[in-house]
Amino acid sequence: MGAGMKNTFDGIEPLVHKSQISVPYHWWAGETASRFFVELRDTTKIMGTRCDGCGKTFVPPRKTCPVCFTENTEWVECGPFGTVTSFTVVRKQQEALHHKVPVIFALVLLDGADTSLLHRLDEVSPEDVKIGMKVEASFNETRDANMTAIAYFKPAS
Amino acid sequence: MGKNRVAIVGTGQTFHKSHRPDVNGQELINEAVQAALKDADMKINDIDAVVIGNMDHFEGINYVDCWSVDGSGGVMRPIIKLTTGGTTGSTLAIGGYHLVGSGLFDKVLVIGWEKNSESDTTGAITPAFAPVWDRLVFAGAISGLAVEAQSYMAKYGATDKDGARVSVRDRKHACNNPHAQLRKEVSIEEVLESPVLADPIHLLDVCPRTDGACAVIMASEKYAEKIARTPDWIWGTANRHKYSYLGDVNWGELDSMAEAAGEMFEKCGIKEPRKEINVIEMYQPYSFAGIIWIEDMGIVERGKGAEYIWSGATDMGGELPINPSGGVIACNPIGATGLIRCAEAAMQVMGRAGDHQVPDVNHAVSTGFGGCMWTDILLHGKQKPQI
Amino acid sequence: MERAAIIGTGMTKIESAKHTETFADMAWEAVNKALDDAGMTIDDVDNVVTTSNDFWDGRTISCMAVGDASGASHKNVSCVEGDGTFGAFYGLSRALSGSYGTTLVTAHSKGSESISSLITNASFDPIYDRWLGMDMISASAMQANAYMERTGTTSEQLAMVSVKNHGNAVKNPLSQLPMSISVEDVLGSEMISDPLHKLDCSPVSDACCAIIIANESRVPAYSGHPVWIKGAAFCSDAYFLGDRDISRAKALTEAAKKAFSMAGITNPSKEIQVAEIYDAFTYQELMWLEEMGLCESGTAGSMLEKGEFDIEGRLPVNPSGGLLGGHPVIAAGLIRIVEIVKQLRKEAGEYQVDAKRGLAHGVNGLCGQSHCVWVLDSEG
Amino acid sequence: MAEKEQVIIESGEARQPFNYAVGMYGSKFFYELKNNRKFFGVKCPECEKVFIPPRKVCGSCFREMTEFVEVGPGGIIGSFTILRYAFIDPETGEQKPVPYGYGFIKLDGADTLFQHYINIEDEKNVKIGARVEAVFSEERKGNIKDILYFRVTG
Repeated sequence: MGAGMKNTFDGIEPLVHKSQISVPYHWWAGETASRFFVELRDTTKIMGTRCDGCGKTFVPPRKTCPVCFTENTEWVECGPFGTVTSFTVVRKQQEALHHKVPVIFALVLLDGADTSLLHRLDEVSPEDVKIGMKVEASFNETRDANMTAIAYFKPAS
Repeated sequence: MGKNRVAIVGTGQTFHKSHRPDVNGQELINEAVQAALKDADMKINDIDAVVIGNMDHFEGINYVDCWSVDGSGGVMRPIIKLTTGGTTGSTLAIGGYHLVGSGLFDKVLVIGWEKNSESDTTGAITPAFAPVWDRLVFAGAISGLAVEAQSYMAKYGATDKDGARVSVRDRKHACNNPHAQLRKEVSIEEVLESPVLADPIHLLDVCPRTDGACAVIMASEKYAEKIARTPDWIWGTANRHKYSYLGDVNWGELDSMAEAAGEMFEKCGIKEPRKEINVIEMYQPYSFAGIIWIEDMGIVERGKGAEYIWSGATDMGGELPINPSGGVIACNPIGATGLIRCAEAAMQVMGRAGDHQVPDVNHAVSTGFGGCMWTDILLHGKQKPQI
Repeated sequence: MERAAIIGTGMTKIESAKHTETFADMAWEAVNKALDDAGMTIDDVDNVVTTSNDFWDGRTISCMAVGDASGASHKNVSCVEGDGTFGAFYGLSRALSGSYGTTLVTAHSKGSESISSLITNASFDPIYDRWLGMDMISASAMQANAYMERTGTTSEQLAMVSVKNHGNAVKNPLSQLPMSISVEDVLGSEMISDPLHKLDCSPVSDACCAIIIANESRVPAYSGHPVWIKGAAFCSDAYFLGDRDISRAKALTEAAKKAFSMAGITNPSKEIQVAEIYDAFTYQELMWLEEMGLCESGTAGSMLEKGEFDIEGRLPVNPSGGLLGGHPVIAAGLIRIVEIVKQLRKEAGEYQVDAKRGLAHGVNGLCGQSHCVWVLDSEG
Repeated sequence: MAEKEQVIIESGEARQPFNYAVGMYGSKFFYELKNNRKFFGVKCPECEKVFIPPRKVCGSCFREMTEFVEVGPGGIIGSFTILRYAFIDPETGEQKPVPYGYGFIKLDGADTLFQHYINIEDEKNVKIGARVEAVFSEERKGNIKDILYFRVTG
């Protein structure tokens, strides 16, 4: 900035415009995810889909295999037991969090599945969580047709 | 012009609808991708790279290139996102052209998509403009377009009846396109009697809100003729995205179209576009644009747009059919819309447009519109371009 | 690949908050610096590619803010959304396609204007994952645990990355966070998300960066000192974290392999002499080095301890201070390219290393889903 | 029929707050507006166009602009429309009240148009070319809302 502009802006406070983008979304789950969520809500079964092409079982389920593009038509019950493949304990309260820290997030490889499910762990001290530990799904008493039907995963009984 | 020839060898679209509750975004994308692969008789493993785009705030998903891979075929493949607002679809087409033209990839899958039913379209498009200056009064795409129509009408004495004639044309054309969302003929009276959204624009002058996806496969010269019997060769592309504030716009004329079309026709050796072009798929989100922008494109003289439309020259069977697909007024999944124009132009050149085929297409033009009155334009041809 | 070179670079200083500057102001500064560096005027630029992100910028068509200030008003222009290395890749392809001889590529971001936890939370799938409330830091922390479990890499070794890069940043006048710190300082800093401490994480930053790419025919026309592009490639892994082995970066391995092959490199750990890589978190520097084949899997930590990645080491890594020294999202990868250009032109001042061939790297998405790798050479 | 249920995932309040830098050019504009009820544009040294809102770069000439020029406060309607459909205002997350007059004002001495509300109480006088003046807010805070709207003066 030249000296001339400095004079022009003498005494001018740099302003910041405080605003927001607030647009609510309603995402269609689609038939495949809808079936998964309705099963969770109504029967507490965690259903995956199996790809005929590569033989992999996906949880969450996929309409089409992401790798070989084969339509996945076979539904397979997975879990409710599984293994922690990784985790973190969030210690600092971040804006996106809905729970008070410490919050434990984990990837859980459900028995019978080839992909891990992202969820939260509870009923366990953060210090006791280990990669490889056995966990099981804990369902909410009253359930909606979405991922919150599973309250969290806890150490396997 | 490029030094490597590039052609479109396959296209695919969803059956566009106001809302698609049966599929999530990735699944919607996958429908178009699988249709394009089928059209080109290819498998996803034949694809070297993927280009994808949409407008982020319509679905509220950040890093869509990464998120999309379940449907777009980007798993263990190069995938890149381009986005420029309404022009996104045509920007993607131009992107595919350069990625293949560079020699870095031989077969590129280009995908545009939008699920406009998942948010408030106007609420999500308003943040396109400068937060400090433009957002207070701006009210989505229609307000800017209404201002353009007002300015043009004040200058050239056009009427809302002229606009209605364009809407009647596009809505009639759409009846022949199985992928179009709105397939119902309307009369001039019905357009004029429909509710006013923003003066002088009536409900039936404007595009709907759509869920849809489009995919186009582009290939290098080495592969193009092996994949498609009649590939659609891309002769050239141009665009202009100027202005940072809406108040800078020269309302009533689309400067970006004049500059981009002028550049493209010149570098491709097109001297008389009206005679040399056989069909145009124009990103025309509302009826008055059908009058104004063909003037900027150099099809007719300034102020003569309405007369040309009324002559029937742009109807199916006319001298220069515009929007045989029904265009944007019949269907507008925004991030896909510009790419649908490109795909439809390619279908015309390849002879694959079915019931809305224009006979003997040698050259087609497709365009994109968006942003701050921006234009993208592509020239398509049946013959190989000179390089 | 046909020959092309980077003939000019420019960037703003990286700062925690540029309150007085708009995106356009930052672009104007970076673009003019790049033009001066190349000995060009805006008329010599055939086309422009800007790189930005609508979420970070809080603007649905984020490129609209910078087009005019980047000289794109009367030119063909496009916009890549994602890291600047991807913007540069598209810019390169436009220069190689024969349509244009020169491409100006810019990338900008102002982390200071938004809340990064909310912005990165919006990268999670809205149907299955977003509601959990994760963000870039918690996802990366999960990856760090998986990587450390698989390779035996320790928290002390992670901390040493922070010590090295903040130390390097002291020598870089454009860096945001120059710091002389110890391993104890890092391990003693606030735990954000296990195993990542505050000083394991890169800061929130503002900056803009620009480069000019020319195809071979146009390189001699300008006074800038060209640095040649020998290889460039990108690749994406699966999206859902649970679909991947997040202790690995398969897509990076693939992208690097392709870039090395384009450059005729058969033994990358010997032939690459300097690397600027995407260390958004300390563990990433080590993990990316291994996964791109610059060292054996599981050995980066011990090589770091031996000083091999120091400025004076065998393979200097992030001599500029890396992202830990300043992390303007989107611009960050393009800055990596600029830093390698500086090194190969011997213009890196106090952090100059002895190198003729270097690697620059950028990332898109959560836990390194999508990577872009560049190999640059001082000779054509 | 479990398969037939169409599940919707609701975002709830999906608010992203931002602190947008106004920049020094804009800050000067709002300083003058707030304290002196004056409009300032900035003039390109090459094409001599006066731009409002003021910004550093003339895109067309790719030149830095340094000369501030007072424009307005009167002007004419360059173009306008009247918004009659409801939509969600992303700045509030709520429905924006309609109808309202949306104008592009050509302030005297400026070459680009300034966007703001136009009072439409007297709708038949709202037309392109009509003279207008700014109506200011009594309590001005240094932002675009310091102007309430423009009104037709004759």
